[in-house]
Amino acid sequence: MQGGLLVILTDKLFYGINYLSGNEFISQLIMVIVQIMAIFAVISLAAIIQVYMERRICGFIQDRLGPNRVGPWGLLQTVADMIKLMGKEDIIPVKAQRILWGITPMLLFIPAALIYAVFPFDDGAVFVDLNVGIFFVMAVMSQSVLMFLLGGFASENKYSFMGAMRAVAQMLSSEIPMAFAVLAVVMVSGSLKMTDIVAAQSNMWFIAVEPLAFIIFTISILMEINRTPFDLVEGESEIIAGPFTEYSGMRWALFFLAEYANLLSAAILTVTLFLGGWHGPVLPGILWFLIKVFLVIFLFMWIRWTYPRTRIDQMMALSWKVLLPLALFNIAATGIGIYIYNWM
Amino acid sequence: MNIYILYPEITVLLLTLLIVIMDLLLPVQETRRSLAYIAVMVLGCLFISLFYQYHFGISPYFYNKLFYFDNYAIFFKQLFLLAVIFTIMLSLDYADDLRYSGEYYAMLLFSLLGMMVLASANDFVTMFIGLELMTISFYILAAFKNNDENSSEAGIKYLIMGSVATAVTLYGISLIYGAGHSLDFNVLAAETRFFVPLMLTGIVLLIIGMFFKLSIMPFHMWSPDVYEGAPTPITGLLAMGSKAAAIAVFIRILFVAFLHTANYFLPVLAVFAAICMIGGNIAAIKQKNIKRMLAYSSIAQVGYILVGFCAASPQGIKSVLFYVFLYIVANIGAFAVLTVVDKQNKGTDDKAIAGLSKSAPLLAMVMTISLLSMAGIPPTVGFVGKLYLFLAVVEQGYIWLAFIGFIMSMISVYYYLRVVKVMYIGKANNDYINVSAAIKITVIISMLTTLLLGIWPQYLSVLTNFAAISFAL
Amino acid sequence: MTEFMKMLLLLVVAGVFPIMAMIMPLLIEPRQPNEEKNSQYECGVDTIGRNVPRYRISYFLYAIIFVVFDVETVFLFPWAVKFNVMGLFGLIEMFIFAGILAIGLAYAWKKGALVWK
Amino acid sequence: MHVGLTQVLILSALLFCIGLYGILVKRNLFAILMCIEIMLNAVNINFAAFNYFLPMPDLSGQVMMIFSITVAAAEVAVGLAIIFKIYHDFKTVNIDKINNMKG
Amino acid sequence: MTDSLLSMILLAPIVAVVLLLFIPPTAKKSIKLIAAMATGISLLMTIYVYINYDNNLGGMQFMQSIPWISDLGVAYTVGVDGISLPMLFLTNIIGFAAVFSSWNINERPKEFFILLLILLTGVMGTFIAGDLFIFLLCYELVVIPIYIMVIIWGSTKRVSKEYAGMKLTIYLLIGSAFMLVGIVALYLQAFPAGMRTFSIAALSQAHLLGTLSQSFQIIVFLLLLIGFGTLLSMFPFHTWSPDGYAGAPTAVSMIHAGVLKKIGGYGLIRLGLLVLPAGAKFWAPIIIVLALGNVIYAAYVAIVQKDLKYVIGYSSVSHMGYVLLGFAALNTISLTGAIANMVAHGIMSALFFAMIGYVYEKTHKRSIDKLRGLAHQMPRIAVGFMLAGMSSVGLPGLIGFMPEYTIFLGLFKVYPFLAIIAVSGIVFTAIYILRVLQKILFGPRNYGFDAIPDAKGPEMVPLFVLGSVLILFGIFPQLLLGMINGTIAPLQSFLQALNNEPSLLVVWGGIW
Repeated sequence: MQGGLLVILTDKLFYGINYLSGNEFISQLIMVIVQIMAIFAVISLAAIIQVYMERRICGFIQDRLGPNRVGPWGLLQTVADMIKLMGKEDIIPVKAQRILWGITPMLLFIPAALIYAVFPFDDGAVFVDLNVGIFFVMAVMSQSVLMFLLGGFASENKYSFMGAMRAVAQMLSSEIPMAFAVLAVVMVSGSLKMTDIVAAQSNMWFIAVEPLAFIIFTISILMEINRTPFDLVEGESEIIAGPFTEYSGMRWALFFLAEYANLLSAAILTVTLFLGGWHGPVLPGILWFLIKVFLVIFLFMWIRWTYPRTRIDQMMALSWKVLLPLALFNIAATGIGIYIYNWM
Repeated sequence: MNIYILYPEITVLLLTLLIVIMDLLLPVQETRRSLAYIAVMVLGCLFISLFYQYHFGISPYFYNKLFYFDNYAIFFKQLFLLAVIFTIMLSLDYADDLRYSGEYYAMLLFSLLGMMVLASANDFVTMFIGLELMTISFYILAAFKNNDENSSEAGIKYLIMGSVATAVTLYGISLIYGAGHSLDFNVLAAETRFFVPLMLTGIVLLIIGMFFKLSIMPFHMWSPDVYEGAPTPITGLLAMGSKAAAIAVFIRILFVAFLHTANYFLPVLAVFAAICMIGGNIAAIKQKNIKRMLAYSSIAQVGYILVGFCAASPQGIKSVLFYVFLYIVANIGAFAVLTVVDKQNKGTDDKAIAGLSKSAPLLAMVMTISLLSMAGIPPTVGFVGKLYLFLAVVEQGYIWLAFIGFIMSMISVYYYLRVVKVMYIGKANNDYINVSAAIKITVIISMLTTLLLGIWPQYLSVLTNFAAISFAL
Repeated sequence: MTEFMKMLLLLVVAGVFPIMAMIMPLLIEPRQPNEEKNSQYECGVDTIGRNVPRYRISYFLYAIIFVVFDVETVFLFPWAVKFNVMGLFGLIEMFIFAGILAIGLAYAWKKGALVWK
Repeated sequence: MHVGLTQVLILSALLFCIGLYGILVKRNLFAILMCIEIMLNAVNINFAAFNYFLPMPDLSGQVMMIFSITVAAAEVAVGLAIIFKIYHDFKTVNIDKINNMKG
Repeated sequence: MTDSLLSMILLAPIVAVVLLLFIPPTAKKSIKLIAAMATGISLLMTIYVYINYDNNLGGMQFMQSIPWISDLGVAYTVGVDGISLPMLFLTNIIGFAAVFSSWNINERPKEFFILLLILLTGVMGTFIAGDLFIFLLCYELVVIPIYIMVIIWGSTKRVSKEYAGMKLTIYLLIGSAFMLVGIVALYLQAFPAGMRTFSIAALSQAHLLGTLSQSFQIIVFLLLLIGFGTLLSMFPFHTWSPDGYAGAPTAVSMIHAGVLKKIGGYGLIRLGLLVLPAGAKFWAPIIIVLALGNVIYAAYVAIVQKDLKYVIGYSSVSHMGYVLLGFAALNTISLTGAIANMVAHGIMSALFFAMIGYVYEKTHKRSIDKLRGLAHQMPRIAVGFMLAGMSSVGLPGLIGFMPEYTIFLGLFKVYPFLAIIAVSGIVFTAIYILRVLQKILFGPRNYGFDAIPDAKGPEMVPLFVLGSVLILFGIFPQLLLGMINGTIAPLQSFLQALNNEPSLLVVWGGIW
């Protein structure tokens, strides 16, 4: 089978394991576990890199240095932070509803990790190529709002609760434009499978076909993952830290991790849907993919440190009164466009 | 794919959208009567045009026989149109008081759309959509009165019971689907493996769900509260439209999809019919609120209609159609009167209608005739309808059912006449009730139809015969 | 190894991973709880009764609109996938459907459901 | 463990019963609404399972499921709206207290 | 012309109803005039029909038939024979009288006369219908107007008028429910599908075809007996009758006692006997026993009544016993007597109620104890009372004598012992009638009533009309009996054939 670098690597690994174990099922199982481990490694590693990136870029944009003490160019700063978080005391607030409060950070991690299953990292390098891929992604992605709500509710804290409600509001407004933007892509590609969508972009990226959808999608995915300028959920200056107010130590770190996992998946999603996925000249697919993903992450960070936080009513108005009509219009335009294209 | 047979539904849908849009364009303070007039006009034209759609020979169908446009469907569509047209007419004054009168008309039309789909549905998907479109619209309409606790209560009770009924129905359908491997009535009719436990459970659940929707006696507990609390015109539409629509599809389910099992469920239906007739009538006796009384009476009426089911013959179905028609006409009259009374006297209990014969003789007369028609006293059409029903069922050997039916319909006269008594000898609240032209037209049409058809039912009889032979019984 | 099983495995691992992450710090974290530390994070004054603020009705208006629109997408996705095949019929269908959606949106907009009061 | 039609049907039946039980036991309107949702979702599972496990001539089960989801959503939307109205009128969402009409 | 004569008789009140709908309620005089004219026209046409009916020919005459509801086999058929024509005549004459006896109604007269005319239409339609469907239509049409008239214009004495009205209505309707079941079964059984018809003439031939088995006839006849028997105030089902009459306004009492009850007897003969002969034969012994209950028990109760209307109410129950006796003897003579007795009792009880109505209207008293010596102040009313009373006792020369005599004659042939018991009922009748007449009409003058005027003007019309008929038929009974006999006599062989059918007694005997 045709495949990119990653696929060749995995195949080699599989042959090796198969040779050692001699049982196809067991070796498959081991392969799956290895793949899962890889996914988690990617998530964890990406989080560390992103935090570092974020600080450096922030520093750059704000015309200062950023972390530069721990390790060369401050590279180990994030690792140090991790260790610090591990060593922190786990404070359980007395009034909180303990069980709900306790499981929230763990639950939050599940949807964040689950969507990685369907991302095509390289030609053929996809954990599970679901036939409803993009639909699955959207369905699972919106689950995280439940955890926000749960955490905020179980904390028995005003700020948490307000943050949770904001999270819900934000999800309410981001989901629809995002779905409609994705819809346009699906219309063009004719499939919900992520690999098919990427394959459809081998000649032309969808950003060229669907520029409007790209813009709508980008804005609404920013809302979806609570990035500034839509970080109302944890607007520090307003509601402390939103749903995470009562969390500390490792629990808080899990929130943090999930958030950066989401940021990465948002970037991957953007790349997959609009920027041609792993397609690119000369270089192997995986490299192109990484380059694009980090460029998109850079774009997100750039946006973050450029724009101020919106008010909730502004955000709702933007999504319902601007993005949604635009998305509807975009679908109509795409429909006509495809019809004309087919007719010609 | 002959899409033209969808034209009644498409017309209604476009009309609804038009009304929604117009409602948006009108300034907030302005009255929404113009919307009602447009709706009545369009629906009226549609009603007349449907007369030209009756046909001999093969019935046109849409998309894989999921959607029939046979005479039966046309007849029911006309019935629903009639019910909704008159509901709109009698709620003209009423809707002016509502905060969202534009939506009120739109929801009425949505429910109409649901009913019309139901009448044609020949598979469970279509049926489900129609049923829910209608029911959900009714949830909203039942709770429509602003700042009215009873209305809210009616809405939530209807919602909960209706949703449970939906869930039960759906569960039944899903089991039937599993056993019969299809949702299409025609395919299910060809299915012979009816005595799989899965199928039987499904059928039982489905029938229970439908009984909920029809408020057959042991499953009726929601209906009196909902009838009492809902806005009066909506109570009327609930009593006529929603029941008629559920009956329309119930007949199709029983006599198209599950015809093979008819011998097994007909005795059960007969028992339920008897329970309805006895229980409904007896419970109605002690009601003080007339809307509530009509709720129980409508339970009894559904009992009579079920009697027609038991006949399981073209005559039976014909008598059901006939009865449904006359029931709708009678209800139009009764609820038009109640709407006026409710608006004038703020209530629908005995006190509110007392002395109506002095303050509004026309209304008192119409009310009397409508109630008598429901009781089945000549020369109203109710008598002919009951005669048809019981003739059909006695022919199949259910003489005990006819016996109960006749006795109970005579007992029902007791509580209907109680209303008449209050209207004629009670002390009036006000000297003169102003009756708007729309209501006058409505009640006069209802009364004349009731009387004329009672004396000379030939045309309606022919029409219902024509509609009933759509079934291969 | 079906897709389903793979997904399930991922789900399980995703559930286990945070638990592992929670167990690890147990070894090194300090444990000195006290009343002040464990109290709710408020502005210094204890709240009487339950600490849940009232929230706006607007949330629910949005929620209702959201539910409706979100479910519409369920219909739109299958349609979008098969759009290329359906041709003119699909296009007209789309216009009807999107038109009704647009009317719904316009309705909510005009009625003030989209105003954050 | 083998997951076949029977297991899925048992699951859906359990869900259905849980929902029904909830409706009978719960007094909070929101909880009741949720229980109704559970019941409807049980049905959806049934449809999907039948369509998946049995040799069906078409996809009508899945179509039905999609419609059922939609209808459930509409029902919830309407239900929520009515519950607001209830709260506005009665200042409570306890169904036992919503009992103006009797008889 | 002669074809549609009966329809025109039926239509006259309906036209008047439509006219009345458009007349303002305040125009009281015109309302009454229109009602009087409508009933008058009907009456005149009826008299024309009565005179032109060919006794020698017998059977249905003045027939008219129009297809009505094709799929039920209903045709609008009207026609009269020797059984129904006297009834029609009775209806019209009492209707005419009733309008005038209600001349003083000033409370909501428009509605009153509309309902009265509808009532009359219903009764007339019942008698002339040649089709069972039309019969039913008209039969049940009468109940509701009566109810409304009782609750609005009735009087509350011993029982409230609402109670009386409701009791009357429910009794009659429940009775009719039994009857309806019977008729539905009859309709379905008589002819095979496709040939079904509601035509009474056709149904009367059905037993000859053998489609109506004996047991079927027995069951259906029982249902009809309960239905019509209730209307006829047969013994256990009679309690509505005195209460209803007491609560009802004069006109309703007149029509109800005079005409409406007779529908029961008429229906028993027309449907019970002619369509289901075996059933009639089977139940005849039971009917006789119940009829004796009527005659003796009701008369006995009438003796102790204080209220005038109750006396006459029970008296009418008692008289209906004679009709039942005549019916159950099942021979031509007794049947003729039964029909004639219905006419006779109709006329006299209507006259009675009209007179009571006047007395009550003028003195506001109905109690026998409180009234006395009325003959001093109101001789005309006293004449009416006397005519009716003497006729009721069965004085020869008045209408009451011949029919009763004929009934006993017929009954004696079949059940001599029972006939003797029945005759003793006459003694009771004489006791309570004479007691009433003596107490209220005669005796010392009651000066309290001096200021009260006698009946005059339009009020005299009922007295005159009913009284003259009373005397006319009394002196020339052949006018009535001849016509009835013309129809009944041909049934001789039909009734003869019944002797072979088993009756309840025979069956019982078999069991013993």
